[in-house]
Amino acid sequence: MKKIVPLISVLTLILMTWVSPAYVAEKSLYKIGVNLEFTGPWAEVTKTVRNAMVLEVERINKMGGIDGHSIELLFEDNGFDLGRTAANMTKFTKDKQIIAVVGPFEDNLQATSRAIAEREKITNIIICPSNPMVRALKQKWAFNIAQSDIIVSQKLVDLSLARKYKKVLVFPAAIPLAKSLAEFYKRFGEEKGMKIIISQETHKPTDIDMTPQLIKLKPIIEKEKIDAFYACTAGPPGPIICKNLRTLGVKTPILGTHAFGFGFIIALGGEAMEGVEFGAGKPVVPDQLDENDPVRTINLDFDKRMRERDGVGLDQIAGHAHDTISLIYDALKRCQGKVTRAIFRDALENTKGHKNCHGIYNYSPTDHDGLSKKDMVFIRIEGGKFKRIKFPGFE
Amino acid sequence: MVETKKNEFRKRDLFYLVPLWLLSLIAPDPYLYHKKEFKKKDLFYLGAIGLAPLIWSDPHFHHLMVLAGIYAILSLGLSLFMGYAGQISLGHAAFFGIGAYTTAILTTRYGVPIFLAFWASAASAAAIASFIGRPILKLKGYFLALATLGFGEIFLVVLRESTDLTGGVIGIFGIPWFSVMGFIFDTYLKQYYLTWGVLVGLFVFSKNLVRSKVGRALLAVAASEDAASSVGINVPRIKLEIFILSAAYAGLAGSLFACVMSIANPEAFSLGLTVLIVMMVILGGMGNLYGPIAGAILLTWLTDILSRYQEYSLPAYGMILILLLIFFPDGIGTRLNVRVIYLIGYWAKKKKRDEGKL
Amino acid sequence: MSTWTYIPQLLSSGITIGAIYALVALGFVTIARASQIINFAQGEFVMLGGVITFFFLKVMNLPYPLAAFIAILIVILIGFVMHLSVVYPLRKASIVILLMATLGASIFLSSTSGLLFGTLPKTLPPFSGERPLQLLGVSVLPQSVWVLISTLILLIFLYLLSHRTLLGKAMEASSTDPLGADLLGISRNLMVFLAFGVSAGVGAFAGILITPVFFTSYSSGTLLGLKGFIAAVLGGWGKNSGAILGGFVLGIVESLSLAFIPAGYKDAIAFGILLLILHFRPKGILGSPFMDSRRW
Amino acid sequence: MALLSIENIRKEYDGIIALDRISLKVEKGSITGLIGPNGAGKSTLFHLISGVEKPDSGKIYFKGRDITSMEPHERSTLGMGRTFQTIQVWGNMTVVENIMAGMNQKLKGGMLSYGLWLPRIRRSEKGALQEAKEILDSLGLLGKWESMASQLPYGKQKLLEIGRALAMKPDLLLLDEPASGLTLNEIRHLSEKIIHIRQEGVTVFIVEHHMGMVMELADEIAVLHNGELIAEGTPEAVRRNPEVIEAYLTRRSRDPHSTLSPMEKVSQYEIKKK
Repeated sequence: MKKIVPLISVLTLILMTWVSPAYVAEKSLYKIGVNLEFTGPWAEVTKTVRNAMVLEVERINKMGGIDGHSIELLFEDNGFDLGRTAANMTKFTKDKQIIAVVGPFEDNLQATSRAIAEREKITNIIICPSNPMVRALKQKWAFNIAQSDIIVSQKLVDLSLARKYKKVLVFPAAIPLAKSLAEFYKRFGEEKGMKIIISQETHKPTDIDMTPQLIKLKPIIEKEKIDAFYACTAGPPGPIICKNLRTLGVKTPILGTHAFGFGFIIALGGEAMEGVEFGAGKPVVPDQLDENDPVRTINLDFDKRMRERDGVGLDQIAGHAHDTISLIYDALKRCQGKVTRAIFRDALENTKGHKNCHGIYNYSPTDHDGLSKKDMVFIRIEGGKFKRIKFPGFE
Repeated sequence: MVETKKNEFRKRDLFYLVPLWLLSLIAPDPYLYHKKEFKKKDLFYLGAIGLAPLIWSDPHFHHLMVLAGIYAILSLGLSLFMGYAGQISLGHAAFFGIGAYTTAILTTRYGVPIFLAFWASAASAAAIASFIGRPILKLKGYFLALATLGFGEIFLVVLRESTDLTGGVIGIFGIPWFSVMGFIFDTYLKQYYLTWGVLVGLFVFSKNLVRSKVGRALLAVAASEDAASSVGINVPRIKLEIFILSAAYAGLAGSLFACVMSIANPEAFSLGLTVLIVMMVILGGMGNLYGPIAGAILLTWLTDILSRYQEYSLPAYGMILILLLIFFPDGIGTRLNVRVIYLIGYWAKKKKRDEGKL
Repeated sequence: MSTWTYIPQLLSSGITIGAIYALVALGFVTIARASQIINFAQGEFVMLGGVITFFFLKVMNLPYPLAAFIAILIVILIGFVMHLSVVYPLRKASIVILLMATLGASIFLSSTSGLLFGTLPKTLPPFSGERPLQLLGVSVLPQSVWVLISTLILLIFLYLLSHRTLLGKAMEASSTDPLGADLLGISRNLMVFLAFGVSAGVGAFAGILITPVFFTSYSSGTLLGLKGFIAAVLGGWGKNSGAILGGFVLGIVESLSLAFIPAGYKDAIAFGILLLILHFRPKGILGSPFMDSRRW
Repeated sequence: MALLSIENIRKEYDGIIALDRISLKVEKGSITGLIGPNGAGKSTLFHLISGVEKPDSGKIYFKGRDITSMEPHERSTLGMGRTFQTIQVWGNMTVVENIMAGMNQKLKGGMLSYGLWLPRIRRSEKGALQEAKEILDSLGLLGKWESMASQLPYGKQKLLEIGRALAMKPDLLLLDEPASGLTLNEIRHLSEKIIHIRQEGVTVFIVEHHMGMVMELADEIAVLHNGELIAEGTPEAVRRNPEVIEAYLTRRSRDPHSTLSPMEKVSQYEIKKK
C-alpha cells in the first residue's frame, strides 16, 4: 500500500513528461495519422476502419510499398471531443514525416480538423460525408472519401420516385448528418413533385426507445396517407425505429439512409427490418454487383481478404477505409519519389478515374468529393440479408 | 554482499525521490499555501509560463497549453466556488458553453467585435448564474450537485433544440480569431500568450480576493455557515456572488475556447467536460489557486497521452481518475514534501533493520 | 386529431419505463439507507445486467434463465468489488470526492463494457412472445407486463428484506445512527458492502427486464442512473416507497409530457422536475427521513 | 432603555412547547446570566436571540429596534456578537484570519475593488491585520497567529471564538456555555476575560450550565425551567428563590444520572445549604 503511492506518482510523472511520441525517424517511411473516435458512440465503426486500413497497408507494404518506402499508420483516439481532436491534429502536424491525416467522423470535429489542416497545410482525408456547412468552409486541404449528403439524398429521391411514393414522412435524428440528409431529401424530392414532411419530432443517437415519438407520428401517417416513412438516422436508432414502428402496428414501407447498410442493423432489428429499402454504397453487396461493374473485382477481393483475416465481410465503412488507403497509395506513387505534404496534396487532387471499392474517384480543384450518384446502388432487406434491387431507368 | 544491498537501496531511493521532488515543484502543496501573499515563487512561475513556449517551440505543445490554459481559467473559477466556498457544482460546463455560444452568436450573426463579445460572454454567463443561483444555492451537498447537473443537462437540451439561435446539433462554425485593435491572434503561440495572459490576470484577481475579506468570508462559509453569519457575513449573498464570479470566469474561458476552436457545438459542453474540470480542481488540491492550474495542465496532458491507446483510452481514463482520487484525495501536491521526508525515514529505518539482522 | 388520442399509448409506455426507474431508484435508496452516499454508477449496473446476459445467451449459448442468473451474480460481484475498491477506501472522504469517484467508476464500467462486449446496442428475446397485445385499443408488449409483474415481486422481496429481516434492520440502523449501530456491534462497513451487493443485484435485474423492450448499449446506463436518482428524490429521498412512487410518477409524467412537446425536450423534463422539486419540496412527495441530516 | 429586550416570546416544536411567555431585559453595560437545568429551553432562547430560529409569537428588540424577523447576519451587523456551544472556529484559516474575518462587516468595498486590490483596500487590510494582532495580543494568542486555527488546543479555540466575536466590536456579546469543557484554571481565566470585556463597555449575556461562574460574574440572572421564566434578579435573590431551588432539586431527583460537572454539584450544594 505504502509503495503504491510513490509508484503512482512516478507513473503519473512519466506520463506527464512523456511529451513527444517515440516516432522512430526512418527515412523510408510514409506516415499517415489517423484521428478517429475510438471511444464513444462510433467505437465499433472506427474499429472496422482500423482493421481495414491495417489490412490494406499490410498488403501494400508486403508488395514493397511505394518504391521501397512503406506506409505506417499512427492511430490516435479523439474521444469524441473537440479539444482532443485539435490536439491530435497538431500532434500529427508536428511530426514532419506524416504526410496526411485521416480525419474524424463527427461533423463538428471535422470542422475543427479541417480548420487546422488549412492552417498547418496538411492533407486531411475525411471518411464520413460532410455536412454542407462544414463543406462550405474553405477546403483546399480537405478531401472527402464518402458519398456526399447531396448524392445520397438524390439517390434516395430516385428510389422514392421508382417506388412511386408521393408523400414521405421524415423522422430525423438530432445529429448534423441526419439534419442535412433530411433537408436535401426534402429539397430534391419537392423538385420532383413529391410531398415531404419533416417531423418536428427528433431522436437522439443514444435514445433506446422511440415509441413516444412514433406514437405522435402514427396519427399523421394515418391521416395524411403517408406512402413511406423515412428513418433518417445513423447507427442503432435505425433498427430501434423500425422495431418500435412495427410494434405500434404501422405497416407503412420504411426508407432508410445509407447508414442502414451494415450487418448489425439487421441483427438488431430482426424481423422488423424486412422490406426496408435504401440507397447505399457498392460494398454492401459485393457479390451482387453487375458482372461488368468495374469495381466488382476490387470489392470481391477485399471482401475475401477481410473474411480471411477478421471473419467479417466487407461493409461500407471498411470500403471507405480501403478507398482511403488506396487513394493515398495511388497519389504517393504519382509523387515520383519527391514526397512532401504539398506535392502529395496536388497528387491527390489530380486523382482521375481511380477504381475503388465504392466506385470511381475523380478529384479536381473544385470537387473534393470524388464519387457521383452512379457509385451507389439500391438495397432492400429481405430474409435477413441485403438484396440489391434495380429499377429500369433509375440505375 | 552487504555493499550491493546498500547500493540497491540508494538507487531505489533516488528512483522514487527525484520524481516526487520534481512533482512537488510542479504541483503546489495547498497546506503550504495558506499564506496567501504573493511570493518569489510566483515570479518563478510567471517566468516559466513566459518562457515555456519558446523553449518547446512546436505547435502541439502550444496548442495543448492553450487548451490547458482555457481549462485552467474554468477550473480557477470553479475552485473559488468549490475549493474556497465549499460548494459543489456540476454545471460549470454549461457556463462554459454559454460563454462560447455568446461569442459565437455575437460575432457570426451580428458582427460584434470579438473583444466586446469576449466581455459579453462573461456578462451573459454571470447573468444566467445570478438568475439560477438564487434558488439553487439554498441546497447543499449531493442535492446541490444534482441540481447543478440538472441545469447543465437542461442547457444542453436547449442548445440542441433551439435551432434558430444556436444552430442546433450542428452548432456554429467560422468564429473569427481573437483580435484586439487589429492585432489578430492567429497562431498557437499568440493564442498561448493570450490565454495565459488572461489566466494570469484572473489569477492575480482571484489571489487578491482570497487574501482579503472576500476570501476569508468564503472560507468561513465553507467551514461553518452559522459562525459566518454570526460575524455579519451574509451567507446566501456571498455564495451567490462567488457563483456569479466563477460563472463569469467560465464565460471568459468559453469565449476563448470558441475563438481557438472557431466552433461552438453542444457536444463540447456535456457531462464529460464537467467531470474533467471538477477533477482538475480536486487533483490540484481544493482551497488553493495554484492547484486548479496544475490540475488543468496535468489532466490535459494525460488525456492527450491516453489518445494513443485508442479504445483503451476511456477505461484507462476512468481507472486513473479513481486511483488519483483514492491516493490523492486532497490533491496531487498535498504534503508531497512530507511524503518525501516520510519515505526517507521509512527507507532509513528499513535499512537499519536489515543491517541489524545481518 | 387531438393529442388526447395517444395518451393511453403513452401512458402504457410511461408505466413500463416508470417500473425501471423505480428499480434504479430502489438501488440508490438501498445504498443511501446503509451509508448516506450516492452511487452514480448505479445506472451502469442496469446496463451491465442487460449486456452480460446478452453475452451469455448469445455468445456462450447458455439457456435464458441460467444466463440471467449468472449475469446477476456477476453484477453483484462487480458491486462488491466496486465497494471494496472505490467506496471503502474513500469512506472518510468528502462528498465531492465520493461523487467524482463514483462518476469515475461509471466511466470505467461503461467504457470497459464497450470494450469487452462491443458498443452496439443489445437486445434480448422477450420472456414470452413478441406479438403486441391489444388492450383497450392500446398495443402493449407482453414484456411490459412481465416488467410490471417482476418489479412487483422484487419490491415485495425487498420490502421483506428491509423490514422483516434482521439484516434490513441492521442496515437501516447503521444509516440513521452509525455510532449507535457500531456500539451494538453492527459493522457499518459490512452493511454498506452488502447494500452495494443488493443494489447491484436489483440494477442487474432491472437491466435484464428492460433489454427486451428497450435496447441496452454500453452508454445507456448513465442517463438511466440519473433518472433513477431523480425518481428517488421525487418520491422522497431515502424511502423505499418513495422510490417506487417517484419512479412511476417520473416515468408517466415524462412520457405524457411528450404529447405536448417535441421529444427532444424529454430529458429536460426530468431535470426540470428535479429542479422544481428541489426548490419547492426537497423532501419529495412522501417526505424524506434524511433531510434533517446536514449532509443533504 | 434596555439594550436587548424580549417580550412575551413563545416557541413550539411539533406541539411541544419549548418556551412560553418569556420576557427578559438585558441592561446596557451589564453581565446578564441565563441558567436552568438541561432541557429548560436555554438553547432555544439563545437561538431566538441570535436569529438562528424565529419565535412563533412575541417580539425581540435590540437597541430599540424590532429584530424579531431579522436574519442572523443582520443582527450581527447591528452589533450582536456570539460564540457557540460547540466550538465553531474556522479550522481552514489561520488564527489571525479568524479574527480578521470577524471584522468582515467593518471592511467596506465590493468584490471588484478587492480583486483589483485598490490602494484603499490595501490600507484597510493592513489596518485590519494590525487590529487583529492587537486583539490576539490581548487574548494571549499572538504567539500562534500564523498557525491554522484547527491546530490550537480546545481552550485556546474558545478564546479565539470570543476574540472573533469581539473583533466586530459588538455592543452585546452572547456567550453560549463558554465554560463547558474547560478546566478550572481556564474557567478562571475566562471569567477574568469576561469582566475585562465588560469594562470595555460591551454588554455580556451568558447562557450557562455552570452555575458557579455565572453567580460570580453576573449582575442579573434569569432562571428558565420547563420553558418558563421562574426567577429573575440579582444572584443573591435568585439563589434564595424557592422555586429555583425546587427546579434544580426536582430535576436532580428525577434524573439521578444527570451529567453535572463537579462545580455544578458544588453550587447545588450551596443552594441546598441556604
